[in-house]
Amino acid sequence: MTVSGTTQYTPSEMMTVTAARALTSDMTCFVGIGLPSEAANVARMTHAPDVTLIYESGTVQTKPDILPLSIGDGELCESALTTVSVPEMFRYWLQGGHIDVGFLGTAQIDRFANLNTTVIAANHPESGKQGAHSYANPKVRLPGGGGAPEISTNAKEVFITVKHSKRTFVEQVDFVTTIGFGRDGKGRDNAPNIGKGPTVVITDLCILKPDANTKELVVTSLHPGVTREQVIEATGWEIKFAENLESTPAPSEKELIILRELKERTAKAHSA
Amino acid sequence: MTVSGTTQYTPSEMMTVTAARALTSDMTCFVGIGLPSEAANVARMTHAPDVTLIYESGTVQTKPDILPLSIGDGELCESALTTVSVPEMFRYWLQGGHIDVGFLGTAQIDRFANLNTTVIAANHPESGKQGAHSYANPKVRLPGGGGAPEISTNAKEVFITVKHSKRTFVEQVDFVTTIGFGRDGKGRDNAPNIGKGPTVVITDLCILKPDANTKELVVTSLHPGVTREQVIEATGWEIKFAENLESTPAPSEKELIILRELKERTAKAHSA
Amino acid sequence: MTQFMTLSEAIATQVNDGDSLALEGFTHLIPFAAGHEIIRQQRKSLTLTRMTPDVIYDQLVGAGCVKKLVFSWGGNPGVGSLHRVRDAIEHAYPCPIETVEHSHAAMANAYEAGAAGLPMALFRGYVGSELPQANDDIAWVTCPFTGEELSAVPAIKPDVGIIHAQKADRAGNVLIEGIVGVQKEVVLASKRSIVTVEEIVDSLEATPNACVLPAWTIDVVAVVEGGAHPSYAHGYYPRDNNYYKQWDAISRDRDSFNQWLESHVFAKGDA
Amino acid sequence: MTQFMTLSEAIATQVNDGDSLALEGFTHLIPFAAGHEIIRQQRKSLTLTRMTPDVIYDQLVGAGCVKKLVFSWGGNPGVGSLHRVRDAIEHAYPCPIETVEHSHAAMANAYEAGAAGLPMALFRGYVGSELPQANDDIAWVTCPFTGEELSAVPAIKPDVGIIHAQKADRAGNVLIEGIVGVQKEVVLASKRSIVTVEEIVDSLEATPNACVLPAWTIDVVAVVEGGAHPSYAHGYYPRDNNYYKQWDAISRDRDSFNQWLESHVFAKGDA
Repeated sequence: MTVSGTTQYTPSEMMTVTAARALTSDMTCFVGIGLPSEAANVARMTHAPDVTLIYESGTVQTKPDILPLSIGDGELCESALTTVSVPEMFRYWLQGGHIDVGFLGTAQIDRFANLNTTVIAANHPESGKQGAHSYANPKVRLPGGGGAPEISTNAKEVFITVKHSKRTFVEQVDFVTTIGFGRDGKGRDNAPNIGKGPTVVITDLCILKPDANTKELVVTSLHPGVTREQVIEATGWEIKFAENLESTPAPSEKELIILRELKERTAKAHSA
Repeated sequence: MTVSGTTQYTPSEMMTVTAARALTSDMTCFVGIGLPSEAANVARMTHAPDVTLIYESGTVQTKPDILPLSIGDGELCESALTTVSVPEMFRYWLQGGHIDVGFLGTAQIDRFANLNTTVIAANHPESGKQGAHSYANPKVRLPGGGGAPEISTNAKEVFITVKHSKRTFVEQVDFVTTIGFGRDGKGRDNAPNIGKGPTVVITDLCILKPDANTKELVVTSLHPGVTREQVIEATGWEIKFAENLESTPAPSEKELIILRELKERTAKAHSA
Repeated sequence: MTQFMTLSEAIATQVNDGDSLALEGFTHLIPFAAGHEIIRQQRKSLTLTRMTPDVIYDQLVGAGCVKKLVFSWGGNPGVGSLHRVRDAIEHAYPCPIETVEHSHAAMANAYEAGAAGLPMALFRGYVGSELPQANDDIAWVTCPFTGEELSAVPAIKPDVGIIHAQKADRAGNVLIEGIVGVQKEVVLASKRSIVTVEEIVDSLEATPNACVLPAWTIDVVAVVEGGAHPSYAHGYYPRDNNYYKQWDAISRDRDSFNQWLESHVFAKGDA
Repeated sequence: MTQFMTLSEAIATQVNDGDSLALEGFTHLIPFAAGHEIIRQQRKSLTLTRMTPDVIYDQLVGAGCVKKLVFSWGGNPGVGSLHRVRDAIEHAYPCPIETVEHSHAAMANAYEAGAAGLPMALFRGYVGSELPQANDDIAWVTCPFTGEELSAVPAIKPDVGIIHAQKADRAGNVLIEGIVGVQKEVVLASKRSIVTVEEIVDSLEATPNACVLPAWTIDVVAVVEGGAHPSYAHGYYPRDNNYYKQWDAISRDRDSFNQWLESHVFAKGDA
């Protein structure tokens, strides 16, 4: 898709702007690197100027002018209110209950919003043989959990943003690095001191939310121009659609300008 | 005793100077307030200029010009290399194994160098009825343990300085706030990850050290002019004397001048 | 998110009868003014936690605000006893108080655990001490890797944490400098928190790793110049050692204490 | 007590074959020069611990120095995979390596516990994650007060901790500023420690609560200007993002990596 004017936009831009809208000024957000970081900073630069962004590198209330390439770029510290040690970040700030939203990306996500960033299994295992079995037989070794396993349980809720594809949206993740609602959807039911878990998943096609009872992800809003068939085709399980399926508002001119300027500044800075 | 020249000195000065001499420049010392603080700073101002003094208020490598009245006086922070939080002080610096010597005072000490700064019992209890019994029936409520219980076990060794009297040197402390060698002298024998415990006790009459086998405190050196009878009279148990009983060297002129100037500066500052 | 209030409004809205409170400050930055306002508003049946319940808690106990004291060292530093606390413990005057006694290491770790959102703190403590005989809140946990027995105490999570700090910026972010004690932990561990500050500034001018509490961790910021007196504020004013020395005589006697309460607390308005 | 040495002497005297090492620095202040010196001195069978074993450990693994890797996130940040680490895991080239995998929270807590002298760290972690199926070092402990099951991991206590910092004074006291990561913890938790610094100064000019390591907690201080490159040093030089991007191509191929080793590590002397 050619994108020149601000009435046209890519699916990826649609995803970022929609993800950004999930954040509001009164939230504290523990930001994952990549797509979540892009969305969080667009939110801060548009409708949520006072959103508090926190990165696992210890940077509290940071306001980077460009997107960090790594989770601990200098820009994050220089524009932060304060920077604490990494143990303090995980103990006092995340586990201590000061994070409203954990904003995560992922390599695989399943119908109960469990996330896998550990391994893609060599042979997609039969049901019940994931986990340790996949771990011992990797086809692709992914980076690992990083902060996600505890962000997902210690933050009050979790937002996820990830591109929609059959490779990513799988019936069962090969390995649960980070719990959504567990392999049966009941993983949080009796766990003490645990957050609500994933409340929204934003992709380049649609918005998904967990069903209130089953915790299965269902499509609640389609992005402009996206069909049900496209979503069904890009999802590895029999995806359900909400009764009152909404249509996601298109990005505004302001949102697109800010996103594009941010990415331009970032590209320039990182190639310097 | 009138003290004017520097060849005369009080028993209290003798005690402080002797206690100071136990410290050397290569030691890190966790300093208790009062007598230990006085001794530690005299050491630093005389023969041990590089001794590292640490106070539980978080002040690391501090070099106060006057003695602090409290454990957290401004002078301690202003003259410190760095100041850490109190949890960090107890976790990383004391429990983390970075303290060579814990320097403590006490209200009661017994033959196995156990310390009591919690309660003086209403009726001196029979043997075996100390501890909780004394705690429930206090005659005098003392300030409590403060840092001492863990200084005594987490520091590599412990120095104690306290005035010698029958009220203080008791057969059995009413309450073990802080372990020396336990009520039977064997309290450290099978304890993992524990320091050597008290290695020297300095009073205004003498120096005591634990017997290598029994851990009972024995007098190893008498201060100038002090007799065995004086020590026996001031001790609540049948005190033993080392075979090679030494005579403590008198304070030097330099030591006395420095101590007196320090106390003068301190008195002046605290009444300002 | 921080609200700016007067101290009187802060105590009125945040502190209730029966609450558990921690007024912290390790010798430095002790929130005396906040303590006096609690006395003025005559709060009752408070559970007070503090590593070193020195003169500030002597005053609160003497004024009859307190039913329970959790502490690890109780004294007037460098001076002597806390006479009002002793009178309450020994003679139930002006009302009986319960005490829970720890070591400093235990309480420092318990505050740390409170800030870290844990139910308990684990540390290498109380070995050979008889304090566990006098305190049911001390337990032991076996390390699953080494078999070592470690001591455990419940995390401290007060209803209200109250501290004094040097300054806040206009958004309500707070800088603490010098002997920082357990103040950051208290604010993060408490359900609600009040920070009194010497002044409001345009910029905290803090170095990257300074001890800063973001506005959204604090419920109320109240400007109280001299709010730590007779304790001190690094960079602002020194410790009033004479006050601590004179406290001994004032507090020894019930009448002289009650006179002090009238003239120095009740007769004064909100600071 | 600190000794000042060249980096070459530091590695020669402190690091032995078979040692457990932690070269830390959370994106910031990564001790690259020290890593290269370890490669030059051809240390073998090292156990390397690091939260984010990025390019620096890719280089050490590729050079055949490593037998075991303990980590919580392995990747070239913002770029992609660690090809040398993957080649070692997947094809045992240049030698097989064992891995132990944690989450960041687990490792941050494990370093904290190491600094705190504890045998283990206790935290609220790994709930619902399958990592405990893949890592025998994860256990569970019951809180004696609440009955809650908490996760436990062994403390990290390396033989040698290696970090890079901005500056040391002439006594060997070290100041770290900016993103301080787990560097203080690593030095305090390790049996021996090496700190490379950008420069030696007369005075650290540190604020009271800055992140300062006293000389007596450090075994060796070595001046290595630019010792964190391609990582960055806050206040000195920025991150060389191009280096990280170019690393992807260099490290994909064994030959190009080995050429890089020759020209960029072995051909260079002690920094």
